[in-house]
Amino acid sequence: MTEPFSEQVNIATEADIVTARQIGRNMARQLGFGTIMQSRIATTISELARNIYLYAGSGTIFIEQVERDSRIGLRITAADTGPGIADMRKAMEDGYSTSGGLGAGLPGVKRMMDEFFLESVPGKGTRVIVVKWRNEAGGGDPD
Amino acid sequence: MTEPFSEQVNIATEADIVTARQIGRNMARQLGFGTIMQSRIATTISELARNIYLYAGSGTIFIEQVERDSRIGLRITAADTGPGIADMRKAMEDGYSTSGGLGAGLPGVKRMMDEFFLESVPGKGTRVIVVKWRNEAGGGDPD
Amino acid sequence: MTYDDLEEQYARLLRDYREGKGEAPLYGAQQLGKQLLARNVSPEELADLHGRALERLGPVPEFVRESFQILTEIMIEYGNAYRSIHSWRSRHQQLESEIAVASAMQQALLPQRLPSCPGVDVGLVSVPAKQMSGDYYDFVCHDSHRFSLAIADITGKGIPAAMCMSMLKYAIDGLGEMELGPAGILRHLNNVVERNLDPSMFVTMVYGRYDADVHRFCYATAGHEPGFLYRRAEDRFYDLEGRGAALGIAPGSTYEEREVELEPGDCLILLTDGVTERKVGRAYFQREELVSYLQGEVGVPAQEMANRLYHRLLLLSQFELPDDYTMIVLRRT
Amino acid sequence: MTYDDLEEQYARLLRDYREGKGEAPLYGAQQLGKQLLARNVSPEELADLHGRALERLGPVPEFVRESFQILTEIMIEYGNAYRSIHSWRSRHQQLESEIAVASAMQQALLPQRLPSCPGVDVGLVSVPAKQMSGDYYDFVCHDSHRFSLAIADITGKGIPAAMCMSMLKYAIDGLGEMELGPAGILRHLNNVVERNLDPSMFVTMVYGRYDADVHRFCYATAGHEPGFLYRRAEDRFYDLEGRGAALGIAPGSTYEEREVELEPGDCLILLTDGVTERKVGRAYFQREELVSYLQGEVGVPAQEMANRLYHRLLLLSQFELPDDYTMIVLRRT
Ligand SMILES: [Mn+2]
Ligand SMILES: [Mn+2]
Ligand SMILES: [Mn+2]
Ligand SMILES: [Mn+2]
Repeated sequence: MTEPFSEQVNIATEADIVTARQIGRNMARQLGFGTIMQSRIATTISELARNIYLYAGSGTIFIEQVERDSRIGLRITAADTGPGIADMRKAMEDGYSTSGGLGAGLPGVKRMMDEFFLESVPGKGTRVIVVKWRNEAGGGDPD
Repeated sequence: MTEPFSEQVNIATEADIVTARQIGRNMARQLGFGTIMQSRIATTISELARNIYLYAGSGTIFIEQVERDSRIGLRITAADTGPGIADMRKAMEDGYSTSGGLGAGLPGVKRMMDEFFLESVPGKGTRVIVVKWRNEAGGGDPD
Repeated sequence: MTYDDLEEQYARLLRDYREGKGEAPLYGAQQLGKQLLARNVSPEELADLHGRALERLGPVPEFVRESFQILTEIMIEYGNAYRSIHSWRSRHQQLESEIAVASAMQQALLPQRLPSCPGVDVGLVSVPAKQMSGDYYDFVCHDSHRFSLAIADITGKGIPAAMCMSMLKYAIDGLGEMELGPAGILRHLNNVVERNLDPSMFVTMVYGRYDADVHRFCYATAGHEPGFLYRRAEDRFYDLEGRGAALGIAPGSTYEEREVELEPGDCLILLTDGVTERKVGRAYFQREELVSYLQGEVGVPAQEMANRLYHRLLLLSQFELPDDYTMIVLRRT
Repeated sequence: MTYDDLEEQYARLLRDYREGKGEAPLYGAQQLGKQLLARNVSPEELADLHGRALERLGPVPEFVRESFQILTEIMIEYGNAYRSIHSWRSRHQQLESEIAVASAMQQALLPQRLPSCPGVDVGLVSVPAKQMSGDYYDFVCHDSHRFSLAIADITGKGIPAAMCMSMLKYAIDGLGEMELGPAGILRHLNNVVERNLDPSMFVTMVYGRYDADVHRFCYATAGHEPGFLYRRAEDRFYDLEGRGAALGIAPGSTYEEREVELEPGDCLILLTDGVTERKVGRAYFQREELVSYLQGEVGVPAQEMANRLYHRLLLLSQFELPDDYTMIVLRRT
């Protein structure tokens, strides 16, 4: 186990999305997540960072180790000062995203993670915080 | 192209299911279906034959080449004299089968094939007829 | 079964297939697929399982091993689609269970018993096309010799029509105390419907009072499918005349009252258009054909007549009921 | 893009990843996954695509090539699950479009305008948890200084509650002419609900009259979540007292009338339990906590206060609205 750590990536280009994924994947590996969960974490970061890139233009992804009740997890915070989400209840519905509702999108991210928090103020920006716990029942690879 | 052909398999054991699948897959290959469609046809035969094996005890699978409007296809007829299906509308609903509604089942078979006909008389038996056309739009492998 | 067992089972299928056992391992693979689904193994986990099982067969080249990492990434997107099934399914089942409750509430709004007055025999069949009905009927007994009845059809079917039906029930209930005749009641209901319903919705209705002292039926019609009057003496069916705009079409519509007197053996048949609206093969059923069916069943008790007609008509359209079906039969004994 | 192009794109990702380009091809794989889903490429087709793309990289050992046949068989089962999404979705959408119509009908039953009387400012937020609401509210203006209001919650949510709501609306409408006070109205409604609803269903309600001449609110309560009275002079919130059985619990229930007078700056807040019923993380929200939220928003116009509270509470439960939400704010200016 290393010391608790965190990293921040500024998102402004598609290359930044790749960087954030890479950092998240590495941190997930260091924290002992299985390979599938590493990939799910990278996918989650990808979705959040792409939302920033596509809808807000720029913002940040903050990735950090968290501990609670002797559990260890990874927390990802995506924040931007973009236009915000007008109808948040709709954004959390399957089938809302342009891809016809298949694939990740915010509901998909919520299902892959253990905790999910979304906050958005139209005209002010959006913040999404997700946490994935290690060894949480059903959270790791199947065994 | 060979002459129109057909084969019948009596279903009474699980080995018969395998035989029926094998014959169907071979016929599909000879008719020029792609590998994925060959597998879907084998899966379809498997589902119909397993329904016979599990619910009627015994019955027959009849596989034949069909032609209509210059199209060539494969027709599979599954027939038994078992207890029949009490509620046919329910049997065609996703989620009715014991596996929790995921995977093939009759609705899955219907979606994989181009034509589907189900007839069942409680106490008299069940007959399912499906047809898969070759080169039907969306019917073959993607291109 | 543990994940390790699954991996071993998977590897065995791969080995069997490699050794030329042909269709049997392929069948085994399909069954394994069902098991994996039942255990909620996601598509990305399956891709991973495949890679691991393959390692058990022999040395896997590095570029093949690495390729599974790419497959896993793609499969995660499929996994998210797969996980959404549960959410769709549960939302749908939630709605269906709500509809079941609402449909029971609707049933409770309908009269539970038919009127029983001396010398007149009443029969009824009412079957919704979907779970919830947009046909409405009501019977109110005033005393031992007089009762009122309503038969109505709300535009459309399903939930919206059912909502409208429950309004209608309360609007009629609210009239209870007032001393209005059939035409007055329709005039009042027209205003209620007009005021409260979307302009695209309307209701057709026949409202009538039967007086079993004199066997006189006094009724008014609001754009409703005409009923039939069967005259025993002539053994003939007549259309039950009546005119008036459907409820909700225009404010201030007025309605005219008409009367018929039943002689012994005469029948009144009231119905909604779901009785006639059916496809027979590729043709539509005609009202004249219905008369010949009615003719064939006349002379039996009213309920028996209604039942027989329902079953004969259902058979005719191969058990499809495209619209809500309601028929009321009054027969002077 | 043709299948061949997809195969080449896939092979390029495999090559890039093999050449150590790391995360970039993995990101590309995720985007490709989205594309494949959008093009309706099934899981079994994806397994096949993977096998073909791999062949472009170099000689694939026979046992690896054969293994994709096993993967395809398994994937067909996943494909069937995947294909069922569309069917779930379209069945669900059919019902949802019916519900959209019914929900518009329901909206039409609600008052379209808030009362405007001198010296009292009215605000309202009412949001259903699902498309159809089981909360009910009504405003009736008697003259330029007096109006009545009702706020009610029907047991349950969704379609059955909505059906019941439309009944309630008609029952109240039917009372229009009668000269009953709040307690009398609840007594009457209790009998209607008792007679017509399933015993498992009931309705909680506050019915009140506001007289803007004297700024007096006279009300009666039927088992409803207590409202709040804000006293500006003390800057304090009090529960709005009231007792009485919910409508539909027992026949013949009676209700007591109470009165409060508002001083300038005082507020009355009426609400349904959907306002308080929310989970915050793993804990349930407490009524005392609500008071601190109310305290934070007092002093602005009534509508503004209602809006702000709705948004703050929605954020608190992360946009989940487990129950219908209705809040009415009356503020003496
Ligand atoms: Mn109708
Ligand atoms: Mn109709
Ligand atoms: Mn409720
Ligand atoms: Mn409630």
